[in-house]
Amino acid sequence: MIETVIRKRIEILADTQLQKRVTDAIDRAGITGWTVTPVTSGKGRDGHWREERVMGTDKVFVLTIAAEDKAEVLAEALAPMLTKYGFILSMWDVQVIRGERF
Amino acid sequence: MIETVIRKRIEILADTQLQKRVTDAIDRAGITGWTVTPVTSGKGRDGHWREERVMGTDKVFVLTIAAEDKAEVLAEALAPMLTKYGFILSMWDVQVIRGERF
Amino acid sequence: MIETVIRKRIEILADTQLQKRVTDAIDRAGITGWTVTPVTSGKGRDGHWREERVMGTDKVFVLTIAAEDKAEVLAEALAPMLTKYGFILSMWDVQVIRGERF
Amino acid sequence: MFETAIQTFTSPVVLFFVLGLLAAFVRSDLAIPEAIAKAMSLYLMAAIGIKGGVAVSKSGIDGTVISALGAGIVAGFLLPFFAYAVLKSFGKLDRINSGAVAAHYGSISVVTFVTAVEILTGQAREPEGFMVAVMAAMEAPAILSGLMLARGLGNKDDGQSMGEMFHEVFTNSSIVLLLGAFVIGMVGGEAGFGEVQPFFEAGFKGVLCIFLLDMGLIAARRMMDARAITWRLTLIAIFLPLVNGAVGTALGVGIGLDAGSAAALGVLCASASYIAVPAAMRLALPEADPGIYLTMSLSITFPFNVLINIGIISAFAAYLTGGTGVVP
Amino acid sequence: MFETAIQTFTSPVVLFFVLGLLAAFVRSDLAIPEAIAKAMSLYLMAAIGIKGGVAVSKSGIDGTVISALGAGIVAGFLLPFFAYAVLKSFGKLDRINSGAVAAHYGSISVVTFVTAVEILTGQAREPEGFMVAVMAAMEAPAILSGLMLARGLGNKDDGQSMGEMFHEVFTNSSIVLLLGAFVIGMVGGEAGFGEVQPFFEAGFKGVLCIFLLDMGLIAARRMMDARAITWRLTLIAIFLPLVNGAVGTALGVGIGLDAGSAAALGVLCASASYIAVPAAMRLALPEADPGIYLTMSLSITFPFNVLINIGIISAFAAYLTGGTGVVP
Amino acid sequence: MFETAIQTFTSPVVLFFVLGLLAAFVRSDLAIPEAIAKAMSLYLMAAIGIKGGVAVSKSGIDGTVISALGAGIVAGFLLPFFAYAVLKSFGKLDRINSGAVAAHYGSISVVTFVTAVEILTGQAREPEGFMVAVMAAMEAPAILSGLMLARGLGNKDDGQSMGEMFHEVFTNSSIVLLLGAFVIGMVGGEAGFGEVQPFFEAGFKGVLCIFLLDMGLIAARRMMDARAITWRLTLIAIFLPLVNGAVGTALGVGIGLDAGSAAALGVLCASASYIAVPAAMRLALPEADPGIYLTMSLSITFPFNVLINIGIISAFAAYLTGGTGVVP
Ligand SMILES: Nc1ncnc2c1ncn2[C@@H]1O[C@H](COP(=O)(O)O)[C@@H](O)[C@H]1O
Ligand SMILES: Nc1ncnc2c1ncn2[C@@H]1O[C@H](COP(=O)(O)O)[C@@H](O)[C@H]1O
Ligand SMILES: Nc1ncnc2c1ncn2[C@@H]1O[C@H](COP(=O)(O)O)[C@@H](O)[C@H]1O
Ligand code: NA
Ligand code: NA
Ligand code: NA
Repeated sequence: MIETVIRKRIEILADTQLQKRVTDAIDRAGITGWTVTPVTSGKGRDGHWREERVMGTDKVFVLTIAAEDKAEVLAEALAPMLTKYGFILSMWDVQVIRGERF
Repeated sequence: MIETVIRKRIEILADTQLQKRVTDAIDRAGITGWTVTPVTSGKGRDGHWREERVMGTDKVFVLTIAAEDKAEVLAEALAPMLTKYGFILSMWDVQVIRGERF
Repeated sequence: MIETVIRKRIEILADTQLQKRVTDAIDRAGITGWTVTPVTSGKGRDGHWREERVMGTDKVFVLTIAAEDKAEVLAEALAPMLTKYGFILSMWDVQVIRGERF
Repeated sequence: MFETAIQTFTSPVVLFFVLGLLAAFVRSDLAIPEAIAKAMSLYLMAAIGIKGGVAVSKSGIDGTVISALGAGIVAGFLLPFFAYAVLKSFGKLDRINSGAVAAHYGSISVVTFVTAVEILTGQAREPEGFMVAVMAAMEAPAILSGLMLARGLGNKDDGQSMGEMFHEVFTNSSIVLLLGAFVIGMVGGEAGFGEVQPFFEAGFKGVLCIFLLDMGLIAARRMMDARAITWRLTLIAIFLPLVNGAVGTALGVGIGLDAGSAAALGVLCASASYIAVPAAMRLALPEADPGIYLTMSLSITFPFNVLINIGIISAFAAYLTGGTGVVP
Repeated sequence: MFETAIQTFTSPVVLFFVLGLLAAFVRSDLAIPEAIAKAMSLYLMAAIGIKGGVAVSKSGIDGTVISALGAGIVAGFLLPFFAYAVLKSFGKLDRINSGAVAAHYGSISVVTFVTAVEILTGQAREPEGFMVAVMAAMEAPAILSGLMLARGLGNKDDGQSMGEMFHEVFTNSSIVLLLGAFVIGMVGGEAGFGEVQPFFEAGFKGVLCIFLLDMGLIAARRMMDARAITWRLTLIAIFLPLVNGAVGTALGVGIGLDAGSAAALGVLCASASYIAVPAAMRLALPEADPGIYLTMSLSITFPFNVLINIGIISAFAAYLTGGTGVVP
Repeated sequence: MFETAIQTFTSPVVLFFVLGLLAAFVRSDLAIPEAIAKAMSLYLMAAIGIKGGVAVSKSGIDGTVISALGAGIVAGFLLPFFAYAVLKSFGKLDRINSGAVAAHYGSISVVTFVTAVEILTGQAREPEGFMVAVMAAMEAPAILSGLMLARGLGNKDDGQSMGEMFHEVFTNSSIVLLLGAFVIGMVGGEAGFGEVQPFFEAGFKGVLCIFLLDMGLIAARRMMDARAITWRLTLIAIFLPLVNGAVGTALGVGIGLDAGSAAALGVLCASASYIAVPAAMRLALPEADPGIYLTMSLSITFPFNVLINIGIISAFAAYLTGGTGVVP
């Protein structure tokens, strides 16, 4: 059986325009990498959004896998943005192979 | 250390054409919001699909974060669609910051 | 309350060009299906990539839900590719409805 | 017949379709981005709508137009009943899938129509402009009869009422765009159209080439992946366009259309939708299997129509109207 | 006035916009893929930039050009102060949102401008080519004054310095593309432009049609979903373009522009940005609510300008310059 | 030389490339959606393929065509051996990466070729139409020799046989589209091409402008992010196109081509692939680092060729054929 280790997977829903603030925070937390995936539309307390790419008010998912301690640092760093910019952050434990990468 | 709370993250793979039935169910379950992300292709018991956007038979992921009780309500509401329309639903526990939002 | 069962959800970040090697491995592991979602950009030890669709060096997420034993087989089969091609694999437990499908 | 086939196979539009089929068969990774394919289909619908509207704004609406529209609507509504019977008995499909497939064959394929217009024009049999209006009018009726066949009339499945169903069918993006562009073409007329002519007319054939390249790729790939398709269904996917095409052509000649327009009506009856109706079925009849209806309409009937049946229908229309079946 | 309205409503460009509005109102699922919409907006900016650059390369830069540029920049910088006052007092918005909305109304909408040029040209009042340079020059100043109003001058929120703010505003993709294409047009001149003319000029109106179809869809959908919009804000979104349009037109006539160019300046002042500024606000003022500024600029002011206000401004410019307000 | 440089830098195509470079250097957020960029690259390949096919259908295939094809194939196959030696010794790359980079430099860049044709045509040295066929023929051989160099001939890594490798190389989407469109152009000839001319020819230069804008953005961003690039590799990325360009031009003159066509062969040898080969390498040689081969071919060699080397090669071809190096 292949050996796996436990890491945190963190996903942040952020404005495309503000993506760099999130990835900069990831870099500063000393995490090795991140991946951005597209988002089509959504609904929240501020209503429904979609088709906002032309207006530059669309969103993306930024996801990163990190050891628990670094994940903590990142969550701490992002917390103010969550409130201020309306980002959403969720994280959970995942098993990864080649744990030394993260 | 920043305070997190546990919520359910629910992801539903649904037909683009039927997306509204899923999001209506989320709204009816009293959940604050949802996010839709694109899907490129897939394979299941009914075979391989891809490049189906022109034909309107493509799929999307709808994901929502909710407290456990509302997640239960939603899963209950979606169960018939899973069988009938071939949707796929998975859910798991995640930590979120600003738990009062969900 | 609706009945759910526990399955593994496995996500592999792979090169678009090599997607077929991943999905072939999934098929060979006897798993019923998989779903591919797009990826926009990312950063890792090898630097930052984005806008690489024209060059054919972009990436995708392949995700699949499977019973634990098959997930093990798959992880085992993919492990060499992780190192050699720089794929990333993470997996975690999820609750699903209609567990007999997976 | 033979010259017609040659003409078909030297049209760049058809050649690109064949290139798509071949590329998929040799398992090339050639693919058109989905957003582009979608945009091309919208472009083709807007362009063809405008063109038809401008044509009608010039010719006006007379008795021939009205009888062609009537014939199209009636044919669109009734053809699914025949298709349903064949699919259920010979094809051994269940009620739901028979109704879904029948809706596809009663409705029309914009791209098949457009390709036929290219080919017919190349044979000096250009259909009248109002045939675009007939095409638009034929999109929806078959969806309604197909749904009725699949679900029964009173059946309020999913809490979906008849009203909702009508709403969904008539606000379908294809129908809205085709009719909207048609009306814009009529309102703007030739003068208004002049301004946008370079975009909607000059680019038309080139876009059609690339779109058919993509449809060739998709049709062939779907064919190679097909699981749910039996030899019975394959036969039906060739038999229905032959029969519907002959019926439609005869109907067109019967109501007094010229050879080109009668052939166009034949092609509309022969063609099976693979853009508007699959989307509508996914919404209104999600239990039906796209693996059946898309593969039949897109992977079998569509290539058959483009490569062979348009030629047959054209020759048949020429024969019925006393022509020779080849270019004069 | 009446003839002007008729002209507006038979322009295919406007008709496609109306089609988009109607399709959204009947809840059709018609949608243009986002990648395509984004590409169309880039195309329109590149094309308009080149066109303006070529025009200026022909006409040269004289006193009129310089005073028009000056008038545009000053207007762009000052209009937000008035808008801010109205939004804060009558509109009851907070400081941040008032500043964000004010930036939109001070800046310009490329598509409104382009549509106005189409309509004015149809009325034999084509604005001078250098008005494109004025448009480009008016994009940024309002963003700066809006940000100053919202955050105060010295405020280094988010650790973002004034320098960073300037950098972000002036490297905004719209501004870079518009100015870059303008310079390319000036450098290449008519000769160089000839080579790319079929792409950037012949296709222009058609692309504009499809883009306006999409904007109609998006504006109407956003309107129907709107939550944060009060009747006060709705009124302001009609009042500001009326006032700014009149001010801009009078300013244009005052500095000696012809009727068409003065009307174009009026339209620039009247128009509210919904491409460059929302993106800039999301970056520089993320606390402001897009549900307010986008709905006001895109769903109310934009349709009001396209459907009504361009006609009013054109008539006003004709009146001020002694014309008749209708086509000669 | 000097006039040539001026001509290069007033071509709108090159100006858009420079705009892209500059926009990325000032860290603008300007970006073309990826689906659009992909579609543009497919469009350019289809258009150039058709154009070449039509040209050959007119000129026929004679001895010159055959020797040009032969020279191209041989050069494409052999150039990687020289590149490999330089990369391994002076560049200090390992075997895998040396082979991968060598494949890029042996193969060709469609966009560099097309830009060269624009510039050469502007200098009244339009290359012959059959050079497109030479280009298509030069895409694959270098991939094969590069793979052989990287992996050795018999090596069945990943369980991938030589047969699979050949299949992957020859069903590569670029090759299939380029050759397919070439054959369509030959079959359709001038008559068939007339129908799609507005789309594939009139729009060509405009699309090329926007595509080069995007390539400028991507090349410069990749350059600024580059990590794996040493000064040695930077030198090689300028040295190889100089040497390969001179060799190819001399070869072209040697087999009797006119100055324009010889220059085109020089440009083909000088250019490094950044569309077909990276995709092929990702598939067949996933251990090689795209950070090396893409940065070298796209961020260094491509701008060097477009901005400087095409001019040098053109002057060299003119010199060898007894011309003056400037426009007559
Ligand atoms: N810690 C991480 N979390 C999420 N994605 C990552 C992480 N590290 C790397 N990646 C992704 O994997 C790709 C390849 O990583 P690498 O092989 O380290 O260059 C990157 O470009 C990212 O898209
Ligand atoms: N409960 C939720 N689950 C998933 N996504 C959400 C949820 N609430 C909000 N979102 C997403 O976050 C965006 C902003 O939310 P809000 O700030 O509440 O308007 C929404 O448009 C959705 O895309
Ligand atoms: N085990 C699985 N894991 C992930 N996605 C799946 C799985 N099975 C099916 N799917 C997705 O669900 C779609 C429909 O599945 P099916 O109804 O089995 O044909 C497929 O096309 C896949 O996109
Ligand atoms: Na039909
Ligand atoms: Na304004
Ligand atoms: Na080369």
